[in-house]
Amino acid sequence: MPFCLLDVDKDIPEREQHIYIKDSKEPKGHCKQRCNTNTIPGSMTERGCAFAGVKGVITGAIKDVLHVVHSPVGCTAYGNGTTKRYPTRPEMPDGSVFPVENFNLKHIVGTDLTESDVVFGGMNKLKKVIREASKEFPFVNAIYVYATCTTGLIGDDLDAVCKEMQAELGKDVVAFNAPGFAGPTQSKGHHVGNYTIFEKLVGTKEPPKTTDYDINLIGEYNIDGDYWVLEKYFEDMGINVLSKFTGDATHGELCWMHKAKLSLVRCQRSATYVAKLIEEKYGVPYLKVDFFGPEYCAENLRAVGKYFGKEIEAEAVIKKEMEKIQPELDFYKSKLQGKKIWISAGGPKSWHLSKPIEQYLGMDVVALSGLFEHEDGYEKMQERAKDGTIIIDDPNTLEMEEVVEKYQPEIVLGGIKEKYFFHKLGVPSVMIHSYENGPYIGFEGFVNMARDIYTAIYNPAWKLMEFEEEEPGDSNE
Amino acid sequence: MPFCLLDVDKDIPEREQHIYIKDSKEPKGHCKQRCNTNTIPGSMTERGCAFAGVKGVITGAIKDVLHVVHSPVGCTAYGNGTTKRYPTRPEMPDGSVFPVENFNLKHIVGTDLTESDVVFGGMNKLKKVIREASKEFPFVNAIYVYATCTTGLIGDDLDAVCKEMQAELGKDVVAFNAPGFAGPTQSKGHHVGNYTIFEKLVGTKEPPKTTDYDINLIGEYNIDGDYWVLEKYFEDMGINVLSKFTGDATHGELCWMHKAKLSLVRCQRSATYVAKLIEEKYGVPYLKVDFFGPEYCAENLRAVGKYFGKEIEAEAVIKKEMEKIQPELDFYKSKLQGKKIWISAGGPKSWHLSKPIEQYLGMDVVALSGLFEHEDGYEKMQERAKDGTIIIDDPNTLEMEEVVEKYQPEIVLGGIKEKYFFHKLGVPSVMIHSYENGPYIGFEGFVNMARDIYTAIYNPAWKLMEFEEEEPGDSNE
Amino acid sequence: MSELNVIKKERTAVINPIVTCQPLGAMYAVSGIERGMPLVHGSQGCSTFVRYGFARHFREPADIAVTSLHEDAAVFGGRKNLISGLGNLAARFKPDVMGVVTTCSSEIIGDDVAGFIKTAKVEIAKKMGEEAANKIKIVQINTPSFVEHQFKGYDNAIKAIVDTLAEPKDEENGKLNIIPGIVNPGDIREIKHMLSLMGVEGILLTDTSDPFDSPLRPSKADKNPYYQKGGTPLADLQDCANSLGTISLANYANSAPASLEKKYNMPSKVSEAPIGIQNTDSFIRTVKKFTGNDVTDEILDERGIVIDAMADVASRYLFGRKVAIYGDPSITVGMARFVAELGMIPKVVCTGVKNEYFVNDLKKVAKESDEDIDALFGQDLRALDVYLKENPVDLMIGSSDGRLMAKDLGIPLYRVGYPVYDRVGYQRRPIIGYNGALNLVDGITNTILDKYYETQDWKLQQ
Amino acid sequence: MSELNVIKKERTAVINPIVTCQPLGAMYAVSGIERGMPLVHGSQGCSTFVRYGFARHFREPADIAVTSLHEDAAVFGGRKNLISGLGNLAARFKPDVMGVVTTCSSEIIGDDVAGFIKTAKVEIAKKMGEEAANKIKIVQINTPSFVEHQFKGYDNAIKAIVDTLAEPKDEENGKLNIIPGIVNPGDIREIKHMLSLMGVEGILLTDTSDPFDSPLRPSKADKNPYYQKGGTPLADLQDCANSLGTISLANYANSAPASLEKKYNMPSKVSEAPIGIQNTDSFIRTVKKFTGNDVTDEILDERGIVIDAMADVASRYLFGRKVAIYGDPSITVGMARFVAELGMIPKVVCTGVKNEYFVNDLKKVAKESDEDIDALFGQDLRALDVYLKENPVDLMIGSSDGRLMAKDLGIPLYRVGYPVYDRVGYQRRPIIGYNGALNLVDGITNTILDKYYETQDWKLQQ
Repeated sequence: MPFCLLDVDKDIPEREQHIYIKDSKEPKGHCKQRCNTNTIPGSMTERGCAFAGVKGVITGAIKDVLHVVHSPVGCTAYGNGTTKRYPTRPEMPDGSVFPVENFNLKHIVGTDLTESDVVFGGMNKLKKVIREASKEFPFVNAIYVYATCTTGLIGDDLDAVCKEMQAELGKDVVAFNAPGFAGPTQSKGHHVGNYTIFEKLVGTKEPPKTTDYDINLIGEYNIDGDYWVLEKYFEDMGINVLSKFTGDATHGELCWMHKAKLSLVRCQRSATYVAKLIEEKYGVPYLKVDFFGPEYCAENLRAVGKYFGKEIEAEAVIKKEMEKIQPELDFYKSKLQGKKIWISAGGPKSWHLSKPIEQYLGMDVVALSGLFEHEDGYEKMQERAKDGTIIIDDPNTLEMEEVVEKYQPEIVLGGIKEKYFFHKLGVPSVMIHSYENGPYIGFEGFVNMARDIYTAIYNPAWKLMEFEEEEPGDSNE
Repeated sequence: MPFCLLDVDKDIPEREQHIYIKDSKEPKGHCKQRCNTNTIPGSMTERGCAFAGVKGVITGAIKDVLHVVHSPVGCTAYGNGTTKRYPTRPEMPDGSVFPVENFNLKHIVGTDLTESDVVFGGMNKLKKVIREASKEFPFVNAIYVYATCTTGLIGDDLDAVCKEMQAELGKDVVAFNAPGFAGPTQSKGHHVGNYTIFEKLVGTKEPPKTTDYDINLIGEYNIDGDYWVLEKYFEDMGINVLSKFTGDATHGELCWMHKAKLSLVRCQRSATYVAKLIEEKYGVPYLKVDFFGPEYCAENLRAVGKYFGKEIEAEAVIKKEMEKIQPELDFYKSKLQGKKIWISAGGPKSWHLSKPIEQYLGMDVVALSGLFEHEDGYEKMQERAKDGTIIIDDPNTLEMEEVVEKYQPEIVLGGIKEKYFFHKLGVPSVMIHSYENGPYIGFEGFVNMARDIYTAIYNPAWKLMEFEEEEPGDSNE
Repeated sequence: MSELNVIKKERTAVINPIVTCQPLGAMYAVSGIERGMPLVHGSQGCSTFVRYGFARHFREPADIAVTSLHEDAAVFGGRKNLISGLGNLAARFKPDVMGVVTTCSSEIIGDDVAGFIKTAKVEIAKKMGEEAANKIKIVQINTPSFVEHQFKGYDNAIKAIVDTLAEPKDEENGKLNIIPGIVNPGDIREIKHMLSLMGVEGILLTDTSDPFDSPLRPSKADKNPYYQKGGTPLADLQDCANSLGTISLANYANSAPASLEKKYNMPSKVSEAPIGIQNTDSFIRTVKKFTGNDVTDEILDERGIVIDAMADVASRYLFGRKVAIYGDPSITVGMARFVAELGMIPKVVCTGVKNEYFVNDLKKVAKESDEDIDALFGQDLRALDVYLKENPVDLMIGSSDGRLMAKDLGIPLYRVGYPVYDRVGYQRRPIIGYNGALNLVDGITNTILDKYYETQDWKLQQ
Repeated sequence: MSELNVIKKERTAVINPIVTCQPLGAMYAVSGIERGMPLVHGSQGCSTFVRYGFARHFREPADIAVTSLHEDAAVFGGRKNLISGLGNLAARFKPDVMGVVTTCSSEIIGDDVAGFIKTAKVEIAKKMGEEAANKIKIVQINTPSFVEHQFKGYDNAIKAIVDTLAEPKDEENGKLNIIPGIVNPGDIREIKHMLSLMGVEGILLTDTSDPFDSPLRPSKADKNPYYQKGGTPLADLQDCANSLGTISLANYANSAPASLEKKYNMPSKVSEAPIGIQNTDSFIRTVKKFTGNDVTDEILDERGIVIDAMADVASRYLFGRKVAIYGDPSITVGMARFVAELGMIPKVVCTGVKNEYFVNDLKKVAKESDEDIDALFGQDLRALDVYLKENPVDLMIGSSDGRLMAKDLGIPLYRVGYPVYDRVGYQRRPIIGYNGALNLVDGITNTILDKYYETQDWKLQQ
């Protein structure tokens, strides 16, 4: 029986289907693990909402758009600054410079809905706010407008408002209809983001110039500078990133994604949709890529190189970068060999990272989990796990406590909400959603992650955790 | 009877002669107040030692010399950084730039005398240290060497050592023989500093260029930027400060003081000696000047202007500066009118400031005192005081407590050692030796001082000093 | 001079808000109950954003459950979610108190929360047995997100807790109820410290100090489930009906005191945060008045040490410097009064709320300090940003949400309030009371020295 | 790895010293006695420079008298000065204890200090009456400036105080003697706090916490003459012969413990400053051992809060960063051990003393931390400056005397030790004990964030 009902779940036995223990004797090597379903109420999930999925993950990384959240003040407040760490540079594709650096981290607009808006509808207020916002930040290249629970429930028609305002303001005004309650997780928001951008933006603008080596880099959000790492590799290979979706991107880039020669899909959970749609409509093929860990990174650079006939350049990059990191990799492996790890990312990172962490750091992956991963993702986790590894969809805090007890991970890669909880159990935790001292992607990023894992495990605090009643022998006596 | 025996002095009745209460019915208008005598042991004086007088006051302000203190480590440690605030700029008179900014605040050298040096003498060690120091800071233009109590008592001949080292190193090496126990106060150190500089340095170098309007500015140490204020006025008048003694000065400037057309003596306690000697030997006349307070500042700029036929320029400076400060002066006067003040400077500032503080700030000077002032200074204090003012030579802490009780000053201008003592008695105190937010000289400096007095008196802490058992009427009830 | 110039928002839009919605305040309040568990009746974002925020600020876990409303609830209502949510939480966590926190969704849907809670109680009793079920208290807290802000949510929560749980007895307990407001663990510890110096036992309504700043001691921790240490015990909450009086230290938290006063004839006092000397003095006097206990020399010595620090540094380094203060309506007003006590000028005070107590409290500060104060009222950080571009100040005081603005404006920021996530330890350092004032004197002065004195470093020689 | 590389001074010259001479340590020690008055037998500079230094650091008055030796004393000896100095001080200040602190001059002149004190006692008795005179104790403290440094002076002073004043009784007093070393008021308060959490009463030898951090309360102050509040009462000093044991928290202060051990068969322990977790643990264990009292949960919870902070921030922000530490031989060694506990590398530790305990304590740190440490031994700030130009580090930890050097090197400075005059409040914030460690974690982390994270400010978003 590959499924597992944890002791803490005896009152919510539905959870059994979400928790799988890898057993390679399974006929198909994997097993349909339940996922992407609604969380059981009251079970202390780590999941977020659809609004977080679209604004927090997809659109919040764009440098030159203004976000208008149609909501009571709370959603706007929570949408500000982004919960991830998405830096942007002010440089624009046409060589100009956007007037505010990290604009995406600095400003957000909301309609501040109150009781009477709830009663009488908020569409007029929304229009007014969009006008004001446009006046306040006239230099933005587009305005994105977000539905929330409140406006979803009162039934405001955001598309109609945005259409009207786009005509009035002469710049793109785009509605994202992903109210918080939509879908079981933030993944619904990713989905809405993808479709909206495809339907309303892709194909509507032309790039200032194109080359034969233009790519879309899709699902790369520049968390803590991830994109800037990859950018260097592509530059070295002579490949031009025409459009990012959406890390350090401009609004314009989204509009001319149809002009690339190839799409690369980096985060396959949040962004495959848009790549597929672009392929279907515009014939731009896409590759699913993985740049986490030296081997995947090398493999995928090779694949891209091959596609563009840049095999030599790819090899050169790989060689150069590997040489740089090898000594550090060796050091961290010597320190981390055999240490038990639980990777609890949002989704894909749990399977991106499991092999590289085993291979390059010698660590023992004892548990994997995802917050909003879908079936294909769990298949990959299952495939990549060794026998006995526990794989959990949407783990709740009580389950986490039990897993720590039973599997005794020596480190957990997780989110900030769980981090301090694990600490209280005496287990170090490194933030895998937005990193500690990232970036974590690419060759050097993997070393950064290794270092963060290393420092977390070797933090002397863990050894000093409990007061010793007896003076240690080699002490100051 | 103009002298006064305070209640706290009943056990040390000698103090009566040091404390005078102004009485204009005195035949001569003033009275020979005892001063510049040894402090009574155990009476908690605020005075320092002769070493502090020479290094801390006179020589520590020079930008390009290295100081070697021939002492156990303590004197060297205390001599570091200077107790006053003497900034220097790296610009040199010949247009070059000294390699270290504020060098005078950053480095000091000592011979670190130990028991065996005390027994066998420290002269060889001193030589070794001077050699090392010269090697460590080869760019300095001179090395000044200081006797201290220890070396004074063991009888090391510093002049001999310096003579030898000067020959060996090819740069000026000058001994200052002012061991801590010499003389009743730091004033002895000033004296030694003056004579030594005159005898060993003045007349030994020639300036890179001279003009018809060259002056020596003597006794101006650039406390918190004082000199830089005066420098502007002289520049505006077309007068060239050929040598400072010693604020922001170079060693070279001291050596060519004989080439000025006129010496101005700013601090008349610490530096008149050298001006007199220069006049006697080289015929450079000197003027005693006072730039504290608008009126004295104006008067003395006029006197200098007159000397050089620059009356018009002087008037222009005075007019410009007065216009700038008048509104602020008016404001502070409105706030400080009638407030009782005790001016307890080292010496001259007590008489420099008493009149301007009365005239421009409308304050009531109730007490004056000096730490190391001589007879001529007390004469001036007596002359400038109104009837009933208490004038104290070398006040000790118990006397201070009694004066606070009896004269109820609302502010004391004093030193940092006394400052916090006065605070504990509920009386604000502003540091007059090295200032709070200076400079205090010149027109704008006087406004700075007025502001510091104003903020000290109006610090809301004084009103909040005692807890009120009853809720005030207009409060938050 | 000494005018309060109230500047209201002219925009309809809110840009870079400095308030958030009601539920956060309620989640904060319930987190201060020992084995207390907030259950947010809404979408997952409603709890997750707040847990994220608490984790980031306190660097501690924040256990907040959610009923995970989805499309089906939007159509059919949240009955099933709330009842099963309460049931699951009760069975798995065995909390002492569950606080049901509504949101925009559950309020718009129009769920009969009271009815659902009743049903849930029955089901819990069925499952866990009557006795076990009775030990678990459920507090209904209505916090519609589209009305006011987190401060109102806090006020609603404290009132709901008190109204639901208080159990009057015949005798007074000799204690004092204290409503601390949305403050930091360090502040609550300082309140308790002051009470202990006055020989007074307090009932904190509620006490987040330990839950949001807990020792890392796995060997001693509550496990299966893990609970953070501390919080106000249920027994104390029940006992709050029998106290000598109620003091609210947040000007927005006045409903529970009023309710206690009305029901149990208990004296109460509501003020802005006791930040600075006069506000703390006033708090101490109220404690004395309600308890009859004397003001001890020990506490006055602590006061004297702040006064000493103020005498030593305020006039020398701080006087006349202009300050912009933003955030919480109670803390900002307290801070404004205190910076005036330091001789600084609280040039502009910005809050996101629109309640009159903010204006009234600030008028008093303007009068006392003899300075004109601009009050950005019901405003946002963008308004402050625009204001400061025209009217620069020497120092900003507020949360980390103003950090990038401060950096762009070139104005140093002293961090106060919630959230502070870009530096560490601020949650532990009180700003309340005499010791809080001492921290502020040191922190503000050092910020000024860093920025304005290091350029002329010789000035720092003494 | 884990080698201690001892680098001794090659120069004869001392350049920018980080130690000063013995009398300072003695003046500090006597200042910690209630109504205790140091009388420096030397030139005026000997007391004035120190009073200046104390005023600048503590921002408090420091009452230190001097015998004002001048030329005549150099020739005829300081007899008159010392006898009249003691007489005047006794008559005018009515102190409980006068500590006669010698200097280079009085030692070189060869004054018979013991004899002069005897004579002075007779004269005081004549003047004030036998009874009043007997109440005033005189302690002779020999502190020749040309031998060692202020730490030796402190050690000599504590020993002299104990040897002169201790009065054995038949029964133990159940207390613990604590020699804190030259530390700050905040440190001593933290020591007392820890003892109180352990239910132990301490006799501080001596207690400068109140004298160097006194409330400003004119209405309650001792006047005519004004005395700062607090200090160890004479009765406690006399009672120190009857304690359960003596703990010295400064590795250089070992003479008094040895003397007490020898005379009264009292157990003692001498360690480096209890900075950081292991050193504080060790202190707590010693308290337990000497008193038999249990280690309470309260103190372990405070410990757990530091551990929590370290778990949260050390690996994330501090790990692997190189640190230069300079100053006091006991504090630097404690700091080195603590920064290693934070995962940082105590790359270089610089002190001005030449005592072996410094080297031995550091060897232990090197071994534990598995890092090479360079020990600048018997060195000065210039040596550190030259070293750091070749071997840059990420952080400097030490007194304000390194501030201009740090600025020129572009290395941030976290201020610790004596003196700190260019920022405020450091004298009140402990570095000792668990709460001291907590302050250090916060302070060091914020310094690192300021310098190395603000340039990539998005990293501070969570």
